[in-house]
Amino acid sequence: MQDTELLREGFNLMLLGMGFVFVFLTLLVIATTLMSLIIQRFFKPAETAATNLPGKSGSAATADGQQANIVAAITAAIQQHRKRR
Amino acid sequence: MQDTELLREGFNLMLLGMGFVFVFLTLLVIATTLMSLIIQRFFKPAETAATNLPGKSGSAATADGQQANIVAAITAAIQQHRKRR
Amino acid sequence: MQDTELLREGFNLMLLGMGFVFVFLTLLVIATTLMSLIIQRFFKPAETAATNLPGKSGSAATADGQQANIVAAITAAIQQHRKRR
Amino acid sequence: MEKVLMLWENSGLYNLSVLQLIMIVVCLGLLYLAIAKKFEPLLLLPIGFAGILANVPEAGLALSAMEQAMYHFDANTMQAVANELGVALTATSDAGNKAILLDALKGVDDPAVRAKVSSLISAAGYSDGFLYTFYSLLVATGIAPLMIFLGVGAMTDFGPLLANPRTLFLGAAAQFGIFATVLGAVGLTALGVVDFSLGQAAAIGIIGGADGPTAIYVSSMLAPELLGAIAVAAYAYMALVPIVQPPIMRALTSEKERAIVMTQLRPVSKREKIIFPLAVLGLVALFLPAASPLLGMFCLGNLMRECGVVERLSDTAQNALINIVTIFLGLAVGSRLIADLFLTVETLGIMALGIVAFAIGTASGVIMAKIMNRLSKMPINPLIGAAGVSAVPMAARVANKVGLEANPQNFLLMHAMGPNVAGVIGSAVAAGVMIMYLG
Amino acid sequence: MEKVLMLWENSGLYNLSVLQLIMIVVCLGLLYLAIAKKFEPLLLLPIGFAGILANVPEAGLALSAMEQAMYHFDANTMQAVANELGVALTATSDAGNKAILLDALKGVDDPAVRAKVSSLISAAGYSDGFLYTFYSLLVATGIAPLMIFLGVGAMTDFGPLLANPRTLFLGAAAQFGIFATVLGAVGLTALGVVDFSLGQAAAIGIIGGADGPTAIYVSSMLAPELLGAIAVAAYAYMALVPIVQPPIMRALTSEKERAIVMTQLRPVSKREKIIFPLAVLGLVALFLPAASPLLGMFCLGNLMRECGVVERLSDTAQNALINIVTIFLGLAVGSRLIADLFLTVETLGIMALGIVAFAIGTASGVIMAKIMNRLSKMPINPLIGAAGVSAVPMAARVANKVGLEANPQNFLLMHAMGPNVAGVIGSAVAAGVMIMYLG
Amino acid sequence: MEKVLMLWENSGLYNLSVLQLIMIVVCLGLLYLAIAKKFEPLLLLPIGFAGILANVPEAGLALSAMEQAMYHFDANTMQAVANELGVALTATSDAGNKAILLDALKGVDDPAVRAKVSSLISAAGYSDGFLYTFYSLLVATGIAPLMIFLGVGAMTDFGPLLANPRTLFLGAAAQFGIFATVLGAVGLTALGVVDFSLGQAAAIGIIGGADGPTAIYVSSMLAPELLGAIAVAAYAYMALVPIVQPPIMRALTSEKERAIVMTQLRPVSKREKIIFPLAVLGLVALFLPAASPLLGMFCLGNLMRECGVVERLSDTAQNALINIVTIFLGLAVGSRLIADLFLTVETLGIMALGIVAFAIGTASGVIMAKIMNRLSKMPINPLIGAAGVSAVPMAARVANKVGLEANPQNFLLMHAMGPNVAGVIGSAVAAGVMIMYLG
Ligand code: NA
Ligand code: NA
Ligand code: NA
Repeated sequence: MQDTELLREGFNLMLLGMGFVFVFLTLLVIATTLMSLIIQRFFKPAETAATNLPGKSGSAATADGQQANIVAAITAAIQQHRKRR
Repeated sequence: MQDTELLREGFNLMLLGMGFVFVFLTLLVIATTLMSLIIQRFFKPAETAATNLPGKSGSAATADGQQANIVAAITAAIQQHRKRR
Repeated sequence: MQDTELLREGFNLMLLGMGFVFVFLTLLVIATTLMSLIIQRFFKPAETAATNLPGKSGSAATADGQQANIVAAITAAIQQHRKRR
Repeated sequence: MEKVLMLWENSGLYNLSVLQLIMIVVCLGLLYLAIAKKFEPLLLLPIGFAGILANVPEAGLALSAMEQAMYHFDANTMQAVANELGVALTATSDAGNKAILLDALKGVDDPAVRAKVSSLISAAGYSDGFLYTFYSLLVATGIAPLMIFLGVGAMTDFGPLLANPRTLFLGAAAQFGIFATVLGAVGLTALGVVDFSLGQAAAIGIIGGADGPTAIYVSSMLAPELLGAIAVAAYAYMALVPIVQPPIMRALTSEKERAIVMTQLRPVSKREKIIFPLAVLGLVALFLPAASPLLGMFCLGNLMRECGVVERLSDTAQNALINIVTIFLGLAVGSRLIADLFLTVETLGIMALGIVAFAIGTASGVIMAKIMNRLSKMPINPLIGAAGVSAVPMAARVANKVGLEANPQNFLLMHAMGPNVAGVIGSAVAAGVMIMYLG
Repeated sequence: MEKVLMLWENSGLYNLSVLQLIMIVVCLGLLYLAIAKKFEPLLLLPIGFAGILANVPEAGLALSAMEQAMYHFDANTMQAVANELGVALTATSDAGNKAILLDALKGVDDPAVRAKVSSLISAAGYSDGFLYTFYSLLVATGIAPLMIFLGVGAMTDFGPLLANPRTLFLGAAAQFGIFATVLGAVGLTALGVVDFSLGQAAAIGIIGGADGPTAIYVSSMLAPELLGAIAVAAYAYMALVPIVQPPIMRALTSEKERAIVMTQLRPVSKREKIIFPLAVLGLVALFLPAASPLLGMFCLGNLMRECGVVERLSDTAQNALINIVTIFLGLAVGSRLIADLFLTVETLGIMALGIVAFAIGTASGVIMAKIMNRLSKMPINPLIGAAGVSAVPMAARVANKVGLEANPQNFLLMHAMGPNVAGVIGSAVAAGVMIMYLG
Repeated sequence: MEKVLMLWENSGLYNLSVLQLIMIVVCLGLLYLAIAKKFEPLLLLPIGFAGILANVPEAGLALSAMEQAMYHFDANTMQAVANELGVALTATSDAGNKAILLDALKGVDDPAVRAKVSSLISAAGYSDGFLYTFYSLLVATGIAPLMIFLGVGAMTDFGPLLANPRTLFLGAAAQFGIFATVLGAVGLTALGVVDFSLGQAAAIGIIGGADGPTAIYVSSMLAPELLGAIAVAAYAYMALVPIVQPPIMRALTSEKERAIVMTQLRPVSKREKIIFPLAVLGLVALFLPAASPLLGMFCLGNLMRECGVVERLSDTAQNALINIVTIFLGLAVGSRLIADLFLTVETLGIMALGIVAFAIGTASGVIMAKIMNRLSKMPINPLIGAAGVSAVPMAARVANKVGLEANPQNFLLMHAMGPNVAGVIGSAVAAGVMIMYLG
């Protein structure tokens, strides 16, 4: 491939690529927005989920939860005990 | 393969298959019963194991056990505490 | 291969092998000792790590640690409770 | 610019066929069942997802290099292949020429020619799709189903079965669903409705075994072209057990029979639990070597579970290993949901026959339990016969639930676990007979 | 004794070339960065370690059987290979004859001849090094990066993105770094500094996507000979994000802009989170089938995470599976740090272009955010635009940190997570375009 | 019906040979040792189980497609193979013709002929057994032992060794067991008792290294036909360490020597622990490239453990990965317990030589410790020399226990861990020398 040809190809790839990335993500914005609108209108908002930090694995969360449970159990036991005294 | 031939083959397979399944599982019933009799007669029943639910993985069991331990520990601690009062 | 030839080869392998094992591990003793000397001289000994038993996986250690934490938490809670009485 | 045009001509929308669209809708349906209805989600979710991927136009993720070359049918490449095969592309359409080539390829028995054709295809830039790779490495070799069986074995407790070994007969009887369905499939062929070979009929019948990995294993050996439909049917119907079984169970039993209370199970010693998998292995080795891969891995898993000295291996087999294999197995099986393979009259036949197989299996189990109840002094509640189809532990739970309706103090769950796990052994034995007879 | 001599002549010290020594030092540098500076240690540690192994003299761990035979150039074996290839070894040096053979090998299109040569090489006792085996099984097939993407998908929370979908534009804009770098690489070639093909330029550009597995996947397809350098550049620069980005971010924004407070994100329902990966998959299937392996696996992982019915699969994808694949991927990628492949002017070019790509990507994201801030009523802090390069979650944390400097009460982390994960999708789309255009 | 007859003629009972029955009993013995006696159950359990599977008559689970075809010796298929190979089946018995074919197959050097033969075999319906597949993918390539070494490295703490580097000499001395056994094997051959090649002698000697994966790795390279027996001997004798070692230790030491109290080990810094695996790697790279796969993976595992920045990889290497590989490795190794390969005089020789190797290794370690005790000012309890054979951590525990008998306040465990892990390095170095000398 000659240099000018290569340069033109590179330029084409840039135009095409950035164009496509924008078109695709624009479609995704539209699709997502529509989807959210439909869901928010037609389904009850009962089951909203908290926004978790990514990268936090399920098992870690479980472990934390377990520890929290334990702490809660201890606290409750102690408090109940105090009341009864 | 002609249709009648195919039908006959299917029928053969059914007879042979069900026959074999029954023969095999009958042998297994006999083998299992014998094995249990021998073991129950010649070995002490000390090491009987509780019948666990299948599908319950070892780790889950461990986790449950751990939690149970904790609850037991807390309960014991509290009760001991009460007595001393 | 003739028997005497085979025997000589076996003998050669023994000499060469044991020789090499000793040379190699001697080099490793020297390298290790030097390395330790340099590190002990030029770096603060702040970050010494306890010598763990091999074969003890990290996760097991964590589990133990967690259990220890729980026991500690319970003990502390109970003791605190006693004091307040 | 012609490059933008190329982008458009390579896009999915431009190339989407109606059949692919239908398959994508079908797969979305599977995902819906898996997620919203909790239909065996561990497998139906990856299967459904991979099914969508397999039908992404132009991507060819589920096709081999050769199939992709055939799909694109580039004139020069195909002419070179035809020259190598020594045939002329005389048809007027690509489809006609494709048929000529496929025909010639089937007839090739010189591996040098096959290697040359592969080389041409590869030089033209085609390579196996990644889902195809998973399929050929993990399912076509049988490795993934065997690993699943290892894990299932490690999760299975044979205690209830050992406490009452007669329940093995219930697990045997329920396999009648398998063989009756084989006869049904053969009958439909004789009637001209569909066209199943005996191997295909056997693979369809195994759906009645209510055991996913067994069905996948058998159909990868006897009817790989039907694997997608058979796996989907097997898992979907396993999920439907709570709907399919109760009416049959009620129809075949009286209220009084359903209320039968069974004697409590004796405790089973560790030693018995350790020897049992070895006994099964021994019988398999002596009488049905063809079932030894499936039942061998199952028994190994169970031995690891019960022996108490390899807990870390048992844990891994039940967790990391089975989960990893499940993901790959789901993707591989889903890759067989290609429109061409799935959207056929045969698939409808498979779906119809599969549900019949479940129903007959359930009925056979119940009837066998009634017979045993007559012959034996120890009472047997006929409902637990229905658990003999396997579908562990769903079928046992169904038996328990229907039993509680008749007698709210009568917990059948443990009693039903015996025939339930017996059904796993039973269908593996049936699979072995079929493979030996037809393989 | 001549045996001791043999031991010495086969030792590493005797055979160590200067280039190998340099590579070992470079790899020790990578290990230092990984361990002491915590530069993406999960990958740079195995990569650096495997890089050392790949440069152990005589061991040939990263070479194929053929490459090892070429390296040792045993006269008899090579003469037999030459006979098979029908060329004469007329050069006076081994190097010259090696060139003759390599040339002849490239020209072979008869697989029988290739099989014969392999057979000769194998009979002479050469076999693939184990790192080469890992590379060819896991990276050349694309399987390892796809499995990593599955795990990354299972770790990704699209909540912040769904709460503010416009941030997808920031993820799009930041991909300008990729394409500008392609142009840069092509430009350097036109200037005669280096010699990159368009495929190589594209693979280099993808470094700007700040996404390790995407970079490895693309370069395994378009420029496998550069894979080592590209992977090292991608991971090293991802680790450098906290140093590279802030000056650019500060230069392009005013203090006031950096202090902009964004409106709090609305809570996102589980249903939206489940449908989103399917929507992405649908758009990919319709418009860019070439990106469907990468984004397919990503979306499957995310669906497993969010659907709530396959937690054990999701857990495995995020832990055991991704960890195992990471170890193997690191070893396989590190095997491409062979001195001959790495110590070239091209590697310097790649390193230089890579950092430029990151800088341009960051700038584009920030500028896009400033534009959106003008056009929209809802305020957008331009700093979150920098997170559009991906490098999850580092770039989002950087945006948060720089934002806190301007306004200590302004936590941008959650707002920056939107463009951050959008950048992952954006670079996968860019990868798909490049593969389709050049593949 | 002839079909029932076929079922019977294909059953295991009909085809069971006496040799297979003996092997099954031997494997049941291995399972007994693993479960009841806790003899290295993690490997002996899957090995023993796979050994049973490998000897299931007719199933051919441990045979390649070719071996299965040879076993069944179907007249038409074999005639076609003979034609392709250009030989005449002139023998009067199948066994004789089999020998003719095997001979001709060995002589083939044209891969096209091999491909043709494979194609004929495959067309006749034979395919590789699944245990054979595991063996060829995981053991013949060396991948499984290397992955085990990665995990073992991640489980090894070099702290005690670093606190007292001189104990490396003990790990060196104990390898004398390896080389003395090589000489023994060669001697037995010279006496005409058995017939071992030098490669086989080396593979047998490595049993004395008391390191399962090293033994499997070396014998897969130098003597694959002996792998089953060697692996069984290595693991069985490792389990016997508490019985084999104490008498030798007591015989070679006085009560006073056994009571020697060693000075407490200094704490070792994290930095030393991080650099140590790199130092080992460096020396291996410089002086013994042939050992770089084994020691490379070992050092990588250890570096992952100690560096503190890749804990998730280290955890996976120590748990999910090593467990999965152990299951597959056990199955693959067990597949070599085929009756034909195992029930030979050679196996008896291996068993006898293996125990001698352990004994000599133990004695050499103890004697070396006594010598060092003379030469050095710091006291060394000679018992810890016995730990130099590796068998981690069993041998160290034995040293501790025997030491406590002489002095109940003297805990040698930590002191013995130094030579114990040194023995792992030592036998890997010995393995490297052997592979380089003979490979
Ligand atoms: Na079943
Ligand atoms: Na990106
Ligand atoms: Na050793």
